[in-house]
Amino acid sequence: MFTPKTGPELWLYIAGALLVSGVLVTSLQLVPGRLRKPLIALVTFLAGLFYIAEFFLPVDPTTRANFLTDYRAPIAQVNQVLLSFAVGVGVYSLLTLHTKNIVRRRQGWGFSVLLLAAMFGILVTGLLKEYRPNPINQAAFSLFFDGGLKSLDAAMFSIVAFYIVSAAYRAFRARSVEATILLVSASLVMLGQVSLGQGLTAGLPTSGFLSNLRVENIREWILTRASTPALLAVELGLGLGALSTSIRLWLSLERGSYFEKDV
Amino acid sequence: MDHATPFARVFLLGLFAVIVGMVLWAQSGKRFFIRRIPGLSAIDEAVGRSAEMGRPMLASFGLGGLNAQEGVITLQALAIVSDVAEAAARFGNRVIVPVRIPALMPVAEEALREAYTRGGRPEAFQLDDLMFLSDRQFAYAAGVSGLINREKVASIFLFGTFFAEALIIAENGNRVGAVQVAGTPSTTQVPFFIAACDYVLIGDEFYAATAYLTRQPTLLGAIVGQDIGKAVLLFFILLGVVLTALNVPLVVNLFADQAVPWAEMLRPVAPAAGAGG
Amino acid sequence: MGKWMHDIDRRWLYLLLFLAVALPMLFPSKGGSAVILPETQSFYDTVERVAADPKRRDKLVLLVANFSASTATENLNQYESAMRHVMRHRLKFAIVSFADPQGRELGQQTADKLASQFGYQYGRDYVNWGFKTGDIALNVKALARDIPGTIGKDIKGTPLGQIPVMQGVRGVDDIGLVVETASADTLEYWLAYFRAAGDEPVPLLFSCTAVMAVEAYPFLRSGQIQGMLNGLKGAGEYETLLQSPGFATQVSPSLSWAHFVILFLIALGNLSLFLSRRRAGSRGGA
Amino acid sequence: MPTERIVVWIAAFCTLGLYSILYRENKVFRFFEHLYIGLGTGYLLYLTWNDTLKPRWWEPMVQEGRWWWACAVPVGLMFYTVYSRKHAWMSRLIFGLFFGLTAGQAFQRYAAVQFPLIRSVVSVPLVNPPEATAPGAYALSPYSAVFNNVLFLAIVVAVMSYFFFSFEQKNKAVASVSKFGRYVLMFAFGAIFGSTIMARLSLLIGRIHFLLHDWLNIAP
Repeated sequence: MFTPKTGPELWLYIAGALLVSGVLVTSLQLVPGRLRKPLIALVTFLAGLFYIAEFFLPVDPTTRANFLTDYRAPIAQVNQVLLSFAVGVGVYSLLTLHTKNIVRRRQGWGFSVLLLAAMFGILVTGLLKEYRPNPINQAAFSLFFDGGLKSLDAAMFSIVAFYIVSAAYRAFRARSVEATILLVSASLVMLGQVSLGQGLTAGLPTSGFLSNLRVENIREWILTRASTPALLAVELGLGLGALSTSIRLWLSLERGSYFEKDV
Repeated sequence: MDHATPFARVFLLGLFAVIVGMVLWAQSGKRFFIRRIPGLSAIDEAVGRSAEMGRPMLASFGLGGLNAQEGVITLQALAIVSDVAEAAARFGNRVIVPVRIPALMPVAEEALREAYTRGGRPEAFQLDDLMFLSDRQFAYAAGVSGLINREKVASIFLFGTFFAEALIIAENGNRVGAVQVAGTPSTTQVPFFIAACDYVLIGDEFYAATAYLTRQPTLLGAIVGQDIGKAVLLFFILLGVVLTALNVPLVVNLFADQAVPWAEMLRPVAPAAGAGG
Repeated sequence: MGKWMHDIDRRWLYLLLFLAVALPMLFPSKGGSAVILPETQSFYDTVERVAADPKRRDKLVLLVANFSASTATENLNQYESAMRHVMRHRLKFAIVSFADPQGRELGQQTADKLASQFGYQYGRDYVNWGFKTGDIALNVKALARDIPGTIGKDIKGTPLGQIPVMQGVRGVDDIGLVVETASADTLEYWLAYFRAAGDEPVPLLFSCTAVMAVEAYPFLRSGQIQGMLNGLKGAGEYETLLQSPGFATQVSPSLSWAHFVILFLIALGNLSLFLSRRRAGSRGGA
Repeated sequence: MPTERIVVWIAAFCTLGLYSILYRENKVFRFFEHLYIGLGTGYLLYLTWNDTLKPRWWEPMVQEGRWWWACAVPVGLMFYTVYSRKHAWMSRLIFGLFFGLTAGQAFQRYAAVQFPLIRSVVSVPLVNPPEATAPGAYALSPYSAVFNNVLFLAIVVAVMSYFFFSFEQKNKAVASVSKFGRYVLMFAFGAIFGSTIMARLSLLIGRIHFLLHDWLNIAP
């Protein structure tokens, strides 16, 4: 049965699959209230068990795989397709908010019109470019994408450079021991990473004890000897935290608002 | 590591047993202690200030999605944001929650509804304040910056996975004079939060946050389990360093990516082979 | 004076930074000679070593373009130099992106730009696997075992099996080198699910934005990655090693001056703190 | 005017429009902010269809005849049950699936990411460190190599002890180790800050180069 089909037979099968799965999903509503939470927990457990079993179960030494390994790719695909269906939830939220703005003539509703126009503009020209590829459609999409989206991305990202300056100006003052430490290490790293800074100590020998005082070597020392072990230790703690949260999620032991609500 | 080595099986199952064991112990009534985490006591203060000024608050549970790397962080962040929302509901405050990942909208909606109910004001929850902004990192940052400036928010809570946009959001918050509390496992962004926010949670303080805020036995138990895990790691590290000094690579071999036969565990490596490989 | 510096409107700082970047561009000068950092050197050496290794040189090089136009200043210059280096040694390579769809186009543009110069032909010498959506971890994990199955079709819609350069390429053991150019922490996936999944560890090079570099130093030290290009500076050093100066070399003065402006401002801020403390002190306060 | 030129002009206006927030929040910024969010969402829809649903779902189903992919539609629609109070619980079912898939990978992730980190710490040599004999610019005297390695371990231990939560750090020795840990963390954060500055400046350089070279054509 699970073989690819063609022609009218395919459409029949598709319709059948839609119908059967639709009925199955709808009939979930018949599950009585007290069984719903256990059902959700079971689904979570089984989904997690796949990866856990795949990782822990012994493997055939020649293929380095066990009987679950081949299902990695299909599961990745299912995961991806299902997540794509969720995109509509976000778009729906955006659409309702801005349609409301426009309908109720809320302050700044013109911007909502612009937002929706831009959204449909890039979507339509993008699809036209794919399905009716011609220079005009290509160019139209390029105006939205290369002119608009790409440059907006680059501009907003580069704006961080300005903010980093005002943050540094404010934060790097030797007010406390901690602030002083922050200030000193940041300044040394900065000096060591540009040629003008490296020029300051270019006169020092490149080997021997004095070479340690060359700014690029100080920077290297800070990054590899002082900051690396600190970040490594943070990472070791974070790893345990993530593992512990995952275990709680997997076994539905997690508590907190979403997980405690009655369904 | 593609599949577990024999040692990895033992080690990971050990960690699993310790964490689950502590959670179960806590659930059966054992009361565990957890030390004060300074940034977290600031949450109530920040919420209170918002209420005093009569201006809204903004809370983000980060830019992480539901994948293996960020999923658990995002859900943990959502739990913290729910606690913020609960406090906000108690004070009768408005809290704006901009979202980046569409798939998380339903989860966030349910979590916030529940938080307002626990805060005693289910009717105060405004669906319009939970908004999908953009899945694009910097469009999200632009939108949040706009919100911060236009709504003149009085306090900002940033928890979860953050990337370069962290500083854009935090500097705009700083400019409008908002009290800001941040916590993230994204170590690269911590320095910027330190520079622009009033309180910052570092490293796995983030994971301890919900336990500290809610005093839930389950979460407290898990924190104790993690601490035991850290102690075990420290033991292996110290043991390993001493053995390495004696040129016995036992611990390096135990933690190897490919299974090392038991008979070869103690065989010294050739000098200059280096670690990892 | 101290008070003025303390309350300085941040917009003046922004203007100063703008000038520090723009002026050196308008009035170009020769940048100071760059010191080559060891991680850049070993990046270069690793490509050389792979090219000289008879066991590896016929395998495919993966040039992973996990970045978008927004970090092109750093990443695209690194990527272009890496591709140039690979082409110089006539290694076969594949372009692929997991993090951003723009990656496949930027990768293709780079290849189009360099191909004629080195006589590279699409399909025969290189291939563009395109952009693969979805959970990167799952994709990379699947890739280690089954490349044609994970990728499916190339950017032009041809199944991988029908592309000459892909003949015999099944999984991780057919990859000679991975160069990950990234703007986010996507390195971890290669470390976790790819590098050591085969018979021998695959050499892994990381060219990244200067932010990601800090997090990658532990991996460099532990030998999990063999070399690294650190941001625009790393790109400039690599251009020097390859003896083909480009954009990174050209804008090096702007980078230097902007750094100096920031250092100057930090010094100014501390001076204002010092002055205000002294004033407070002379009034008898603490 | 050719398309490329128009694109450059649009891009320049977009850049300057967003930069205007540096002066203060204003109508121009608001215009580009809304444009940006709209474009971002439209592009997301385009990508979702073009890069995921079409090649990974629609084509396998319709062109390759894998009819069972049709089952994804009702399952995917379960996300939308959140809009109905009565059916909202069904969205939890599909989230349960995702939470499970996410959580299940944690063990492999731990082994794959953390084990090498542990190895890199335990293989730090306190005796005869290779750095002492390594050729080249970074060779160290045996004393400084040993010093560096002892410091490396001390930092790892101190920072790890800073992150113990389940006991009060009252003991003086423990308290000072953990204080040292916090100082070292600040040092590391300073290093990240300094290093990141270069990355952000690079992007600004790229943008300003675009404005001066591609748009105004006054810089080489």
